[in-house]
Amino acid sequence: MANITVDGKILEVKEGALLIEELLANAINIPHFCYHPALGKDGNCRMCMVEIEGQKRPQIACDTPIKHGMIVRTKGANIDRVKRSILEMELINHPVDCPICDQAGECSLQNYYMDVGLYESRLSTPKVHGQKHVDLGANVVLDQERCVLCTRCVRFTQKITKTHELGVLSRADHSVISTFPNQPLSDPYAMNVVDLCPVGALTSKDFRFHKRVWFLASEEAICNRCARGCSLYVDHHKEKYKDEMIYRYRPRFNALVNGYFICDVGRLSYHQENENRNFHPMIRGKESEYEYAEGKLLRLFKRNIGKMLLVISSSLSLEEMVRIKALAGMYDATISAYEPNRFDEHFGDDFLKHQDLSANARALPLLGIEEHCMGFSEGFEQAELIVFIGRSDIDMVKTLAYETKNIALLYGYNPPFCEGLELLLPITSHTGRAGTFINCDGIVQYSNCAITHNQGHKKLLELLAMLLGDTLNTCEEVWEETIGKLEHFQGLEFEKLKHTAQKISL
Amino acid sequence: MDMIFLILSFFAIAGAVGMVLAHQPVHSALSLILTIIALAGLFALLSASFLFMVQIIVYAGAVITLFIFIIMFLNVKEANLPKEPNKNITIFLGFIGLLPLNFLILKALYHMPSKALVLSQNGFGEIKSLGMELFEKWLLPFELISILLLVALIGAVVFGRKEEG
Amino acid sequence: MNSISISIVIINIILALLFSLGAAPILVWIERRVAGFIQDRMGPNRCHIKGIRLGGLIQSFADMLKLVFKEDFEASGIKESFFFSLAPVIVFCSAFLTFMVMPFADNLKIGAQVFYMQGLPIDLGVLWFLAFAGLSVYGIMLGGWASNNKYSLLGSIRAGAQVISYEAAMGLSLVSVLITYGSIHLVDIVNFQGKLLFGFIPAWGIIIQPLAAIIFIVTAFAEANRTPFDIAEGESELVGGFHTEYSAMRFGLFFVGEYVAMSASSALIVTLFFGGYHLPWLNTQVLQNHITWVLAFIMIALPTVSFFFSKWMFNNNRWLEEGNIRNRESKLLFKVIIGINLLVILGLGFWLSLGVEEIGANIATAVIQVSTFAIKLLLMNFVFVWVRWTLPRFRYDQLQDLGWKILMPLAIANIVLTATIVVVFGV
Amino acid sequence: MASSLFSYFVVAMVLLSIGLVGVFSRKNIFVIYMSIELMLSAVNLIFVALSNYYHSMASQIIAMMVIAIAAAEAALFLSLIVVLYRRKKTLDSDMYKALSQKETL
Amino acid sequence: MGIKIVKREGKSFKDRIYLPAILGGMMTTLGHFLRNLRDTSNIKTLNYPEEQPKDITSRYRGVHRLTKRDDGSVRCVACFMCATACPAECIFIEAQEREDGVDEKMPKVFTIDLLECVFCGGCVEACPCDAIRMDTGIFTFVAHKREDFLLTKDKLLSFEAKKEKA
Repeated sequence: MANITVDGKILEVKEGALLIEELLANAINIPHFCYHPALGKDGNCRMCMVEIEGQKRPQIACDTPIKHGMIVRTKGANIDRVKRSILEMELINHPVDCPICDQAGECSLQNYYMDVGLYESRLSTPKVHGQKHVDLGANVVLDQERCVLCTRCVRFTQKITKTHELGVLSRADHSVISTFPNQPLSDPYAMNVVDLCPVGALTSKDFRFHKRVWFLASEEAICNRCARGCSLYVDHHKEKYKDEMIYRYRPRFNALVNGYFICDVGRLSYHQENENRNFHPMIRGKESEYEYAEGKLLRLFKRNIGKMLLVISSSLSLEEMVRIKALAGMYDATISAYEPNRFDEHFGDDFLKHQDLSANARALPLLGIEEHCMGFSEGFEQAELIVFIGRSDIDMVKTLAYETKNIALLYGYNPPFCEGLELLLPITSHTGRAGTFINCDGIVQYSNCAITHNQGHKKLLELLAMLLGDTLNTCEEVWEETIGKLEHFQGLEFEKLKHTAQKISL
Repeated sequence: MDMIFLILSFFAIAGAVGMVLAHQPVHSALSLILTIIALAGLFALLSASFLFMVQIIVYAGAVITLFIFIIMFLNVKEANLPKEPNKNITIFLGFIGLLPLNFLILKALYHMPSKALVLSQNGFGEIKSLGMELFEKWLLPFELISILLLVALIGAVVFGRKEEG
Repeated sequence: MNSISISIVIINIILALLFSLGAAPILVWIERRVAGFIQDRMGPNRCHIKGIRLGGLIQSFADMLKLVFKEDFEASGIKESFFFSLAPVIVFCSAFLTFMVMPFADNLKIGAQVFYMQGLPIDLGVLWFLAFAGLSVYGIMLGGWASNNKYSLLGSIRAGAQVISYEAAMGLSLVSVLITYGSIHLVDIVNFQGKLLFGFIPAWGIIIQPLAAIIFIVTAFAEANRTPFDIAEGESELVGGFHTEYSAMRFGLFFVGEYVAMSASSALIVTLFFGGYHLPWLNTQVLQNHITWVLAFIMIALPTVSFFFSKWMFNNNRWLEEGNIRNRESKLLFKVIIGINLLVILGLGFWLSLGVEEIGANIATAVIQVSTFAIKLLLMNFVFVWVRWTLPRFRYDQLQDLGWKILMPLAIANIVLTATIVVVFGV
Repeated sequence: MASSLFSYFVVAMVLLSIGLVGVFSRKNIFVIYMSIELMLSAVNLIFVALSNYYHSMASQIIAMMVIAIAAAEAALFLSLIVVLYRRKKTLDSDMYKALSQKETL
Repeated sequence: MGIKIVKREGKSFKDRIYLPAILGGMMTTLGHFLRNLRDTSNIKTLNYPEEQPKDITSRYRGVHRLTKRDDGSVRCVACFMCATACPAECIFIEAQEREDGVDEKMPKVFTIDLLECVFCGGCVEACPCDAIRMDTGIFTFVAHKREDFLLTKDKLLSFEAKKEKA
């Protein structure tokens, strides 16, 4: 431990750590481009200049180890002048086309200019022009003019993915980021460079020009693409006269799970949330009012007490599973979470992607829910009503003699088909409801995203409360009533869980 | 005379029947206005010209207006109206039940000496003669009525006041 | 029933129609023109028939035509179609009926016969007005209710509450007036006002009963649903109030009904407080006795008035562009004025040279009184319009406060005061 | 002679009976009230007819007082209905049974 | 109920009976009426369709237009600044990639809903590219259908700036 003085305030910090790390940790604004906590220092952008007592010239904070008794100044006329000069140099060849640039609104360059720049341009020679639209591959587009050559993207391919696709070509004014000839960016985490890029040089083809970022509202959520359960921001916006739309997923820092990154597949999985949710309740193939279909569901349940199989998805949230268990108890039904297509060995790797594609399968054994084929077959034989909750792989029963059974489907996305269904009742999709998930390593995370759409489908929890005849409509209530009392979750506090992931032993 | 009487009594009775049969209170009230105005016409036919005016001013102009105002003010939804599935049957039965009573009373009255009811001249039923009669012979009842009106006014104010808390 | 009585009845009905229904387009025109002038605008001046604009009066007729030929639209939400159609009829009829008992002139004596000079020869007088003015609110309430529209319903409720509360004050203010005049018959009331107070002031109601006059005028504004009491319509908060859903002639009936009601209210105000058909200092008797002098005065006055009017007309009745068809109007009208002047002067001169008999004097008096009444009516209507374009609308609670807490106690106090004076002084 | 005293009695009796039936058979409290008003009016008609029959003003005065009482009744009754409707949200007279017992509204 | 009771101004009896104030107001309006009746030439009203207003200044905010580059293509780069600044939220833009090499980005859809527009000029102020202006001098915009009040990109591009009279 060491004590340093920053702008007259005394901080207690770790000896030997990088100065910038501790400054950022203490919420002291220090401009920087090339430093990134996941990528470490590089020291090329020179933006993070601070004055250190005893040193002749200003020093870069990202390459200065902390010593006890350091006296550091981050503000002041002198250091501002230095920063402004560096910024002026960074901007010499920058096209300043913020109206076009997708980064506008979340651009470091913009912010720093507003903080310490604000100078009149002194440039009299023409700017050096680069290529405006370089398709690097993997959905990433490079604008060479806007690049400040912080090399975060290059270091990402070197240190994180170790694919080494990107490099810096040429010298001085003409330096540009580039791929090697005929070797485009192609690794499954490539789109992270868009998030890493502090300016608008690297943009994602998927998001490019779709929405200005200041319109977007962010919700904290969990990816449900695989068992890893990476932390996400869901950026969404409701345009006037239109429905709520999700425009992108961004990785949310979570040291326990995913660090700073997510995979491209998970990042693009938001398309499903936008596209596959416009469908109506159906009763025996005919469209119906939502309220009526709800009543129909209740009637189906009441009529088939003791003769039901609830086929649930292992991607349902913990709360929903608990409530379904209660439901099964109440209506004397069998539950099965058997999913034949749960694992995909081609999908998994050793970084973030996991071969188990279900988001919450670790909760099943904790709650004692059957997930094997045997249990499913037994339940299927006895049941007359088969209720698929949160999944639509009806194909798996098609092989069995299912004509004699009634099938009800509660699903958040457009189902592949709906003939022969007794009831199809839409529920909100993944981003439409909050819930708790346990990932492959036993880390419990709360997804707080509940985006409401125009069609007004109900949340599964609300439907379950209706079926159970009580009023536990929200996760808080379910936690308070039941989950908090279960043995595996004894130590967890829901309030704390809302903001930080916690590990439990499986 | 006879023709006017028949037309007016037809309207009076039609209005009354409509009032009893209508499901919506507004329809009832509007039918009642028809009856009230027809009755006012009958009063005029009996040369009670002041009563004719009073009937229209007070009954049609004030009481029923207040009534319709209250109906609109409460803005009663269809769901809040009482369910009366057997309404028409009970009304019909009620009529059947009252027929003998009517018959008896009318039978008794039939033997009153008949005399043509005509429009009277020289101020009978006009405001002046009525006023003279009222303030000479009926002063005490008149005052009592006015006290009753006052009491009703105060009562209405007390009822209509917003309850505390 | 002889031919004279039949013709008098017909003349009466025509006069009543003219004063109420025929006045509607003129009132609409007055409303627009006065509004324009008060707000430093021109008002209607564009509509013309072969260049004849009559200062914009033609626009009112064009408007009426438009209302007649418009599509009679009925919104699909309206379930009570019968009452929806009935409502404007009620408003129109009751407004029309109220006007029917206003006397335009003193009882006309031709030979031995005496004729009432009013649309319906009924002498219920003021009570009749109260009765039918009270009925007109049914039209408004029904219309608003049948429209199946929240704004309309609000308008109806407001109208209902307003009429109930203002009728009380109106009736009470009338009581003191009736105590003063000692009769409910309008002719008696007007003839009372023909007398002179202290020998030189006309005993008009406004002078003997100023408080009752103010209260009555205010409540009459409320009964006629005119600004500042037009909260039933309240276009700034209720779109169009009770007539939001109406169009074409069904709206037209509401529209005309409003003006007829205004006209009827004006007529009653004139009759009760402004000497009715009497010219000041010239009651029926005086007129009949000095009819020769009066006619002679008219022979002199008419050309003088025409001269000034023509001068004003040539100054102001112009159109923007030279040579426009509308610019020919003034010359044409001038010729018409000269013609009328010549006709009247020649006719009167001829008559006077023959000598005026009693029947002739009576008829001439009646004509003069009818014209007096018409002018007073127009002036009172002007006041209605003038008030509308000056005062802002009352808020609903202020309106009820004014009705119950100010006008009604004042009216009662006025009754007590009047009764005391009558009893003590035995006037 | 249609407009004899007896014919007025017939009209009045019919109106009175309709009013009675209305009071007995309807549940809507507004209609019940209007039926009462109707009966009052029917009686008024008899009074006025008798006034003409006996050529006496007395019964007209009674009729006038009935109208005054009806007005007073209207004020009270309507304020009562408003209060009751606000509490019970119904116009069903059966729901107002509480008035006959000590139960609170 | 949310009725707010406002304390009345004026304490004296004269203030509280209102009649003097009402009469004063009536006198004012009567004065105007009589003055205009005596001489209508005092009235400053325009005879509108025959007489067009002459005092529309260059800063008058009329109907919007989208300006063009020298080559005649749209100047707008779909930066959404106008839509962000618009208090009535009446500007609807969809961006698209611009392929002709002039620039990177252009509006695919640029619609202004004139029925919602409050003509505040905020969009003109906000535009970083001088792509939207309100200098057409059009002060009446008439249409028969609601849809016709949606000014599309083509329509906005077709308007020209009002010529200043010499």
